Amino acid sequence: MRRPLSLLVLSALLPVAALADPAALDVAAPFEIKAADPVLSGDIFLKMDVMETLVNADENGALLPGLSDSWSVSDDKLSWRFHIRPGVTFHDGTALTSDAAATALNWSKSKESILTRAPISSIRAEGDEVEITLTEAFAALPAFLAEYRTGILAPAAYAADGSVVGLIGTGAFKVTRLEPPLTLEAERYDAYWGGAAKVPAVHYTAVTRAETRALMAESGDAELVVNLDPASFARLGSVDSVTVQSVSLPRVLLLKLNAASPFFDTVEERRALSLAIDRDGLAQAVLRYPAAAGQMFPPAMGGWHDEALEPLAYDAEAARAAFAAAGWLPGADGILEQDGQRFEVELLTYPDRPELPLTAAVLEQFFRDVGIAVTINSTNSSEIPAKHTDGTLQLALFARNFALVPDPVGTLMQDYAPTGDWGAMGWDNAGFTAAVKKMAAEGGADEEKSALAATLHAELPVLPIAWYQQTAAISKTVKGIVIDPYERSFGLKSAEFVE
Amino acid sequence: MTLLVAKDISVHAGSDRLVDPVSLTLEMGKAVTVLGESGSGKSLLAQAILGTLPKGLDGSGTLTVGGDTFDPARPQGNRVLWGRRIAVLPQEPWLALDPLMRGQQQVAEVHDLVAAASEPAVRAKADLTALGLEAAGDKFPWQLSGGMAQRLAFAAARAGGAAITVADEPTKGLDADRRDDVLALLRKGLEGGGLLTITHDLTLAKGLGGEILVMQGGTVVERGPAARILTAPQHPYTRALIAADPANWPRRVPPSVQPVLVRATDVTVSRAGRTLFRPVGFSLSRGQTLGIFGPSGCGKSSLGNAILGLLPYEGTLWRDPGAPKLGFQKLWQDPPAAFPARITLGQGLDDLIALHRIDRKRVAPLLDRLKLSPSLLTRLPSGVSGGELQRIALLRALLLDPVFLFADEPTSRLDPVTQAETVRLMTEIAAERDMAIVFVSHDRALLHSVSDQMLELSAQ
Amino acid sequence: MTAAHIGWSVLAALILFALMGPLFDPVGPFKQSLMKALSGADAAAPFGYDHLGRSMFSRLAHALRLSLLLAFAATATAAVIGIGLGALASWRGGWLDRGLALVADSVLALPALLMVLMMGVILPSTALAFWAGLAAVQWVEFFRLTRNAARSHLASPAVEAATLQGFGPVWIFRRILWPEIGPMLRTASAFGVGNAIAAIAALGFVSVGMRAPTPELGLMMVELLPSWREAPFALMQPVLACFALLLALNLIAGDRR
Amino acid sequence: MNTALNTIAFRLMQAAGVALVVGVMSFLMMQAMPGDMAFRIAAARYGYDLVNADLANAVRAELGLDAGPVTQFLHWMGGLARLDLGQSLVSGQPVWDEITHQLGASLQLALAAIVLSLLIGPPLGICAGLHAGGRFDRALLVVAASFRAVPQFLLGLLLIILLAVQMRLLPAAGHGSLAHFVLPALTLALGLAAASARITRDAMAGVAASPLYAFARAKGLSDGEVLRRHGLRNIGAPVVTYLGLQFVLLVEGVVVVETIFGWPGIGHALIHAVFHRDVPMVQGTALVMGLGFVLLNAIIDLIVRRIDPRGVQS
Repeated sequence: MRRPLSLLVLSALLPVAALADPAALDVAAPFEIKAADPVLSGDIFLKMDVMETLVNADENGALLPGLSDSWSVSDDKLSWRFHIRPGVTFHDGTALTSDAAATALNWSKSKESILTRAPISSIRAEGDEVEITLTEAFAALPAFLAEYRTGILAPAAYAADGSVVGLIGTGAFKVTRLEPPLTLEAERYDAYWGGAAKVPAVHYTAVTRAETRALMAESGDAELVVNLDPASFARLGSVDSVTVQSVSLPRVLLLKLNAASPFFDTVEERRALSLAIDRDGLAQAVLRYPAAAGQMFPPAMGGWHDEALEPLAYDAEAARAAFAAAGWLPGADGILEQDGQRFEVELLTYPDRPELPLTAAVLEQFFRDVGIAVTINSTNSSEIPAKHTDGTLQLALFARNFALVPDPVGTLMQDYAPTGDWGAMGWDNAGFTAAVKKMAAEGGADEEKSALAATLHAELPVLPIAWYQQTAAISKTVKGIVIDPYERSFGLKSAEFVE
Repeated sequence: MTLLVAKDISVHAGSDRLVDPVSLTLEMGKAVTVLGESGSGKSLLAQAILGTLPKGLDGSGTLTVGGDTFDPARPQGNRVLWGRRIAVLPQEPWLALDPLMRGQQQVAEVHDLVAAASEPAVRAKADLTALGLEAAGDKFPWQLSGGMAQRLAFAAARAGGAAITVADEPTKGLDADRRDDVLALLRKGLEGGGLLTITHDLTLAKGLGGEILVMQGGTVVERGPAARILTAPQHPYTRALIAADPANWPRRVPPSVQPVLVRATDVTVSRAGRTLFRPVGFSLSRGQTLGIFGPSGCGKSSLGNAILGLLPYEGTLWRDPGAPKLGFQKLWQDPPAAFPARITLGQGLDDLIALHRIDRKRVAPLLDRLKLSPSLLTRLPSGVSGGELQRIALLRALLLDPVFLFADEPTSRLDPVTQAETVRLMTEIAAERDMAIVFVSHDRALLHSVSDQMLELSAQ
Repeated sequence: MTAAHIGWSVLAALILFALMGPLFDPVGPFKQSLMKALSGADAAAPFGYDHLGRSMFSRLAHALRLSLLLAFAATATAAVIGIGLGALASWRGGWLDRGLALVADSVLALPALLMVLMMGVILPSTALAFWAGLAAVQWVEFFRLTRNAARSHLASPAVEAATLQGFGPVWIFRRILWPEIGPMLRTASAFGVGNAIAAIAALGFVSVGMRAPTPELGLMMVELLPSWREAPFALMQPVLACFALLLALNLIAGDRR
Repeated sequence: MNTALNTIAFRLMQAAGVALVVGVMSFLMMQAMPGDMAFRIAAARYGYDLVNADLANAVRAELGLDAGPVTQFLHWMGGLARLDLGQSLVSGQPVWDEITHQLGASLQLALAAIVLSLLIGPPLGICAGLHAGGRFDRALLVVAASFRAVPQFLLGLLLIILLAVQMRLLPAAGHGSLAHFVLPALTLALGLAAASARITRDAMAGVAASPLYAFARAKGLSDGEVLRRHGLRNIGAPVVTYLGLQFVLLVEGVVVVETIFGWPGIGHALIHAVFHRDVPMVQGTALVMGLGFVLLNAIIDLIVRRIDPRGVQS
């Protein structure tokens, strides 16, 4: 205890007397701030327009210039040059140079960031440009540089030991107070390169309880509240002082299964399991909006979603028949059996997203209905990759974001080429793997994308359950707020108060 | 000068009359003493006069204090008397004083708030000095001796300037020497005022003089000047009361010579590293009674417990090795505390009988001998009077055929008549069974009449 | 009719409901009918349906069963350990007494929440964790009560008398100590059970207690909370059950006869 | 008089006991915890979208989790001896900094709640105790029991809906300004006031029935004077002792209120630390809270000793 205890007592006796700043735009969201570290909490800094990345993306996932105003790739596809936007200054007044950008990217690469996933051999400052050389072609690199973990902070923000000592970004707002885990306050940065923001200050508050967030929207405490629970969303729709918005997200509720286990080793068995799921009923009851996933990718993912695919249907009778055809017949207590083995499986999930245990409970009933005994184990999210790694996983339910980088191919490469902690298990389709790798290296056309989607639809290495929607309540006192499907922005730098 | 006239004061609980109408008059410089046993209604009488009757009891009659009339049926009206015209001495001053307030303050606040006198602190200091309490002013009550607390309470009670003093059982649970202190204090109260004392203590009544009212069963059975009542009592109850004074007990007949049971040489007991009393020696034969006398805290009980083998001791203590293992028994000062509080007396006896395979038939004759009703055994200790409990304790001991009984102030909490009866039964039975007794008391007269030899302990 | 009588009657009614409820329940606490989500009472579900169309009647009965069972088990275990150690400490005295008192004081200084969470991490099932964690917290109270009571009573003439009459420690405990400690323990137990129930519900409410789909009061509250405007009747059921249970136990504990 | 020294010695012993128990329990926890710690920490650091085997292995290598529990235990105890609680495995921040921030917030809230409850509870308790057995006393028993039985989150929600949403008087949730204190503190204070009213009532009833109270009245003091000069003085010690204990329960018991009102608190931090296997945070938090308990008890001992110099009654 290096500081005297009296300091602790003193801080308890003197509540911070500052009154809430009425001129600030308040944001309430469920995500807690871990530290002033882009790798840990960069998503929040990015959304609050405190920190920026070299590359931006629009609401359709198309890449836009960010701190880099243009980029090019060499003919051999092994060298990328990102030109640094001139006239950009960090919040400490120093200029954004190619050296500063290279420092930040090299720091990111040394951490557990997205850049460790790209075949990068070096990142160097070269004149006004940052040159990134690769060991093999990698078309998704600009998309990777849009991910929050590659956010650019001033060189002064990084300590020699690799830790982050200050949150000095280039965004439209400059941090005035950062108190993990719940509070971030920032004021307008007048020297912002894109023109000063209209609101004088923004405040971010992490509020874990959805009910409380909804009440904050209703009472006017927060001008923007995101991640509303379905019931509150419906209720706030009838409150005069706020508008509610809902945007389809590239995030999918998935049921991962171990295709190497005797229960799910044939595509017939996996399809039978899919038939046992009443996706519409589930979406209505749990998510409370029509979002049953008839296929893997939601309609918002242009090119990947294919209207022509026949939606995954619900037919418990057909499911039982298919299992019977695969050799699984009901035993005395109604549980399926094959060669003396009972169809008993463990379903892993985690409570961080409240809908998951609920969905698991509903699935358990669906599966029991066709003769599968499921034990739900709602535990830490890390148990899923851990059990994937040691091969003991049977079923897992989770929400997967296909837009970690604006290009879903990044996620596909991690998860299905051929397997991944949050994707396929015991499934290997050589053609699929090759196609994904080719697309990552060279980019791909819409036909190639829908072909990949069709393969996933036919072989069902995982079962899509439902598509997510991002919901938000916005006070009518502000305009210009954006709900971004790629969860990169709230549009704060363009937001303004209206009379 | 007449200070207070109480006319036809009676107390009712609903339709039951607990105290028959009593009239009394307090004159300046004169004492009135109400004498009686517990349950005689003497305390209710005082409470009716003061207006402090417990809930559910109603007083009636008329009360005149210095020309103003009060109605005991409306006790709220009496409140103005408290402190200003009537000083009420608490029964147990060490409990009645505020333990968290320094002595002088407890007197000064009365001068200040009740008498509205100037310079209350100076007056309080003077009061304390007058009672020899100069040193107590800065102390908390729990730092004072019992006698000092008594004087402090006296000063606090009278600081309001009341001419009348009411004392309810002021000597309850006190040693003989402390009783004399109280007597001196009450005499002080008589200077320039009147005194109403409620007591069962004949010595105190004798010392105060004035008028005595003897109460029994809610009725005044006899009244008159102290000198007459104490020397020539008319009513049988008054006579019994006076006969029960140990000073008036018949002298004990020495028992025949018997073998020695306990022999002590240079015995003393230490507690927390402190030797309690100067080493003593004695020899006690069967059938004999040894009286132990001494001031409080000098180790009388500890010596007895050492003989019983309950405490370690220094010196030589020989106990007859032929005596049975459970032959050494004891009677306690506070009878209810000596029984398991939550089981019936009969249950306790049954357990004892079962444990030692005692013949159950022995119980009935013993009950008879000790004048106890068998129905008592169905009750809890809290539902039986102190005298009866002490006899049941004796019965419990007798079932084990004791050769030795340590009686540790066994009658100090009992009324005089009960005390006399209990002690008589004890000594008779001891004689019948050749039982040796060590009898501890702070009442020298009592010890003189029951003991064959006396041992006086003095602090180290 | 004193407040304590009311408390006992409410507690008895709730226990009866928890024990008998499931016997009259055709569907069970897990059976879902998604179409009936949050709808009102019918023959199969006399208290209506929750957000997944499960019978509130059945879930409430099972939740009460679980809470009561866990709380009583934890408190009983704590009482046995606490009374045993308390009696032992005051009987033996010396270093054993001082050592146990120090352990008790140290445990008291630790956050109770930590104890339950740690047990949750170590033990395989949440129910076991609650039982062990709550018992590990609560024994201290029983220990201190017993030790204090025993200390004053072991020095009493009644115990001296029993020793002189040849009675052993077992008799003294049974006939003298136990009847004295008993009423105090009733109060402590009622508080203990109440606190345990509140703790189980509170941890359920912050999503670190029992796991869905187990019917548990706190968990039911948190599951139904989002629908507090559309289906207040569903939310009020676990809330009222929890309130009635705690009120009954508080009234019993607050009894001052 | 060396009783004060005795008290301090006893409290020091207790502090050592706490440190030892925390150390041993953390050791046992590290031994007994199921699941792979590296995976847990990785999930906590990078979130469920990103955690995977590669990240877990990187965490394992970075933190030296292969070293085995004994080495880690000794390492932590060594740090403790140098008054260094180490760094959080999740955020990388010094444990002491995180605890100061979060415990500070919890303490502020608890203190505000205690002050509010003091304005409500003891006055009611004194009224009831002075007329023990009366109508007001019996009513208070039921009302107090009811308030203790209301689930805190329900009280909190009702207050938010009433005072923040309907009347717009106060902010619904959040942290940072004075106005933010009112609702969570009130939520806690109502339950707390119920408890302190009961304790005060019992103490007051005891004092009012005691000979000292009767004697003070007999001396001629008015009822108000008796209460002010003797009543309050004599109920002081038990009430202060109880409040101290209550404060401790409060600091850790605010978890529910913390989550409802979006308050950064120690209960919240503790839950996260245990779930994420952030061992230094768990150890540090438990240690600081345990020692805080000891310190608080020592302070209460001293206060009670001032009120009642006879010595602390247990």
